[in-house]
Amino acid sequence: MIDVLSALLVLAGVGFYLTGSIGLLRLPDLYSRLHALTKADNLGLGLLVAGLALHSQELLTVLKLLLIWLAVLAASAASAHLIARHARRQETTS
Amino acid sequence: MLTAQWLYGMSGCLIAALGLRTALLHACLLHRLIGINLTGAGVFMVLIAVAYRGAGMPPDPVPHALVLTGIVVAVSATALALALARRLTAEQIND
Amino acid sequence: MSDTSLLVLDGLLVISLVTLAWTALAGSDARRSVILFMAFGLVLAAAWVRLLAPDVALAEAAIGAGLAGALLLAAVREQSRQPLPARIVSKRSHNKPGVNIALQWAVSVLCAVLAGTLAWALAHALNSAPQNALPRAVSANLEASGVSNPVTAVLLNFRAYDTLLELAVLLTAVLGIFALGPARPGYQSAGPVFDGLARWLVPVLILTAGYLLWVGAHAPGGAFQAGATLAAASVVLRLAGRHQIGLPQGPALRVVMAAGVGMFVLVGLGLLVAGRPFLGYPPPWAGGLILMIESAATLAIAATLVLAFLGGQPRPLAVRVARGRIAATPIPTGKPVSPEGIRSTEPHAAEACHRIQETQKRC
Amino acid sequence: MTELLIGLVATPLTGALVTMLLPRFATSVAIAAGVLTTVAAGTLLYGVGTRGALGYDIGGWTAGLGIALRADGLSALLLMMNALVMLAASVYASAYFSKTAERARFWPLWLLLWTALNALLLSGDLFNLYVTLELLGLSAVALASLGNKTAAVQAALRYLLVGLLGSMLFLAGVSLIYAGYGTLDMASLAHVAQAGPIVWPALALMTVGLLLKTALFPLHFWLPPAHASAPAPVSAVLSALVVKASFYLVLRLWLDVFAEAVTPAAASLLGVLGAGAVLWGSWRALRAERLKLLAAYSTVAQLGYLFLFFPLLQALPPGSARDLAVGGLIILALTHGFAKAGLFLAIGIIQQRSGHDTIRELDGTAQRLPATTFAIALGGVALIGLPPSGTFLGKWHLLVAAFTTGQWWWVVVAVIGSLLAAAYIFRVLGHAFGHRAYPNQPVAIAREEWPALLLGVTAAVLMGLAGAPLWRLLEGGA
Repeated sequence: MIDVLSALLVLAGVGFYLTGSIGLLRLPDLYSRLHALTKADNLGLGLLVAGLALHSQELLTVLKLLLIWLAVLAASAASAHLIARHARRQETTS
Repeated sequence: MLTAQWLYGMSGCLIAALGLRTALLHACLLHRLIGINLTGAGVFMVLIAVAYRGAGMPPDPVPHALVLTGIVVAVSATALALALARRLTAEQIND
Repeated sequence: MSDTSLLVLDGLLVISLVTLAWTALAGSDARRSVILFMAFGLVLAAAWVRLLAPDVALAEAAIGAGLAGALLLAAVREQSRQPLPARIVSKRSHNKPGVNIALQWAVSVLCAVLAGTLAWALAHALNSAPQNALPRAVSANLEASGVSNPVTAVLLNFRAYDTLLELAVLLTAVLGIFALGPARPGYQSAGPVFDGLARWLVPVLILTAGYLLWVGAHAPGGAFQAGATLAAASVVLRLAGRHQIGLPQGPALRVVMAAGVGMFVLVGLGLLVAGRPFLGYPPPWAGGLILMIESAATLAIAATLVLAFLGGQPRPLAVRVARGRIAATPIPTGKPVSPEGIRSTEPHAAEACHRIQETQKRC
Repeated sequence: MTELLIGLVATPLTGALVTMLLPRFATSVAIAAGVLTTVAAGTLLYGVGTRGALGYDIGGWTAGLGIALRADGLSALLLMMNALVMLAASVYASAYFSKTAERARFWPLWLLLWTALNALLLSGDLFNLYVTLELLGLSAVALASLGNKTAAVQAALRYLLVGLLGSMLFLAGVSLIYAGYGTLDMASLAHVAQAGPIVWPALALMTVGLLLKTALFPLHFWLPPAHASAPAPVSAVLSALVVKASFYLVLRLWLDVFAEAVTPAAASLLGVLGAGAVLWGSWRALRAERLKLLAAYSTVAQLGYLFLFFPLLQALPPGSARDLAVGGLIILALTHGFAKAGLFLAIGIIQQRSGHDTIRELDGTAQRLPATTFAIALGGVALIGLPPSGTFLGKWHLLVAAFTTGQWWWVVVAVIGSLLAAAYIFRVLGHAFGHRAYPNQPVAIAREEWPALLLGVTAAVLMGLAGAPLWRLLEGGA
């Protein structure tokens, strides 16, 4: 039962990754690409982490996985912000 | 011979040669430095591939230590090269 | 998991590595190339985890991709901000195109031959039975080395002399950078979001560095990974626009820079005086001595990597009391950098590349 | 006794740290460290002479698992030359760098360079050699850029890139050796390495990397600008010692470790490149307009002579004739070290006194700086190979070996090279001995002129007399 749930979560995560990557390639401008990338990757990684956490035996591993997710969440939010801000500055100055 | 050793080792050779080509030919210093760093990375891949003994077997730790040393040496050299380039640009703008 | 079931992963990793290397090297946009180079470093780290080399993977991610990438990116950024003297731009390379094409072909053929020979020799080496004498000797002597992580044992005991000289290389690079001029001017504050991240990230990085140093004795980690993580904390502070990034000042800075090599030499010579071989730790003390050397080395590595990122000797700080709390700002030396200068439009990064090319002339 | 081996690395390294921490006493600390290192090198030479080759296992681990330091006749002689040249150049540099800030930058890097040279000559481990090569390369580049003029920085950058490529190729070769043989210890490799599909490519890669660093024609393009734009004491050791260090490694790999795998064709290729270096380097030296550039191109040529020995040594069967030729090769390398260092120091004096080093405008130098001019002349005697210089002995044995093996064409190259050397040296002296009268003062600036003079005398006279003990040492120590 848990195995099936875990597999479903991982698959869903991978699906989000796939969507994000397609968005990165297909969307027209920087902002929408950024949107696709961060949202999908955060959710994708979250689902992946959840799936793997269900699969793991130890609490410590679960905590480590959670930490990874939080770190990536913070980093991707901050870098998305920086990239978007930089792009907007370039638009306003030029 | 393990397939993994073969795969990573051979692509290491390829990456080293690609890096060397850019290091010799590219006009831009930054590309040359990236080329030299990738040459190093290719050689390191060869070493790590040689150290691999198969899944579940402990790998040879000596090449791992060598590559660690090599990574630090490479970043030192890159930093010095960038500082020289910075100085050079400053000189040429002052002239 | 068996090797065959990992074959798909292997194939994906190898294909991405070669593609990333190729795209990083092709093209003339320097910023793009640097970012691709960093991506290559991260995928390489993943490949090394796959090949059971987690120590190396940590170092590659932190130093090879992280700090080397930060160094290169800082260079790109600076180059694209320099005012453009007309003379340099007009002086484009005037090599004859025919000669250039011949040279390109010759070098390409040479590199292809090199790749072929290397691969051919490697195939021969991999085809013969693996050489296991040395790894066996390492595990036979692991007990006496003072640590249980074989990579740390090789780095800090069996081949400690290599590591000593490697720290000397790092020191040499920074001394050379110091001789070339002052550090580059600092950055503006990068806004509240990054500031918040820095506030959260820096303590985590420092904690991680301490953990990596400690855990290196029996698990992946060690002085280099810890030093690089500590350096990353300083770099994050610097990028967030802080003036104080944890580096000591003046003579204290020199002491920290020399600490790695110094501790190594002190321990080595001390053992020599005590009648042991140079760096021949007595087994019961080995663990403690290694941790001592590694602690000093971590600080020295962190300091030297940060200084390499700053690109020179940091400007002296003037401490002044502002709004009831102590604030430190660099004493302006030379031309002050106006915020306008920093915020001005950035020319395309490819242009930065050409400018470095000109400064380098035909080399 | 064997502790001397690690002492030769630890002393300059400790000196470097102390000069860095106490910049105010940097000069005295550096000279003290230099004297200590020289004494250690002398003692080691004596020890190798009396006891034969010495070894030291660092950390007490057996070579292979650990790293071993080794010193035989060849490395002990080169260590001694390093020490003497570095010490003379240190005394010179203590006068050359006058500002405290300059000294604080110079001495730590200088002692790190000395550490690297000693570590390289003593190392018995292939990967450790890679680290020492990088230490040597980075410290040499940092010192070369101290000239701080655009030309110096530019030359230093190119020097760094070339050096990095060289070390990368060397490391690629080392990786192949480790993949094939599972050891990095050179002494054990000498027993197990066999000619074949692993050793050939590995040796080729390592050799190309080292030749790039040794600046063998046509890979010499980076050397003249780097050596000609560095500060004088730095130029002296770059030309005299640093390129010699990578040459020593080529010699070690080809004659010792992988001697089995060397084929006559490969040795002849090195000989041909050497001949190219002799002719091209000498010609460019003759055409040079600046003294430092002349000295740098002369280095390219003199390095070429060393490579002429490779085809001869390959053809000679082991025995006394071959030993004599090896001795000739080493005496040539040593003499060039002393002569070129003396020459560069003397040129530095001229450059500082008259503000330039243009050969056409040297008129009257002999009257103003007689001791300096004499040092140039002594260096010139050694570069041309007139008796009683060591070069004369070395070239004599080159000729003997060439005739013994019937490869007379190398003689033609050596003779043309010597004639060209005579021409470029006499061109300088001709300009220096102008007819203008100046107040006569034999040695004007003791701290700078004596080192140059002593190095010149060593090269032109002492090395010629040192022949017999030197051969004995090589036979005993090898």
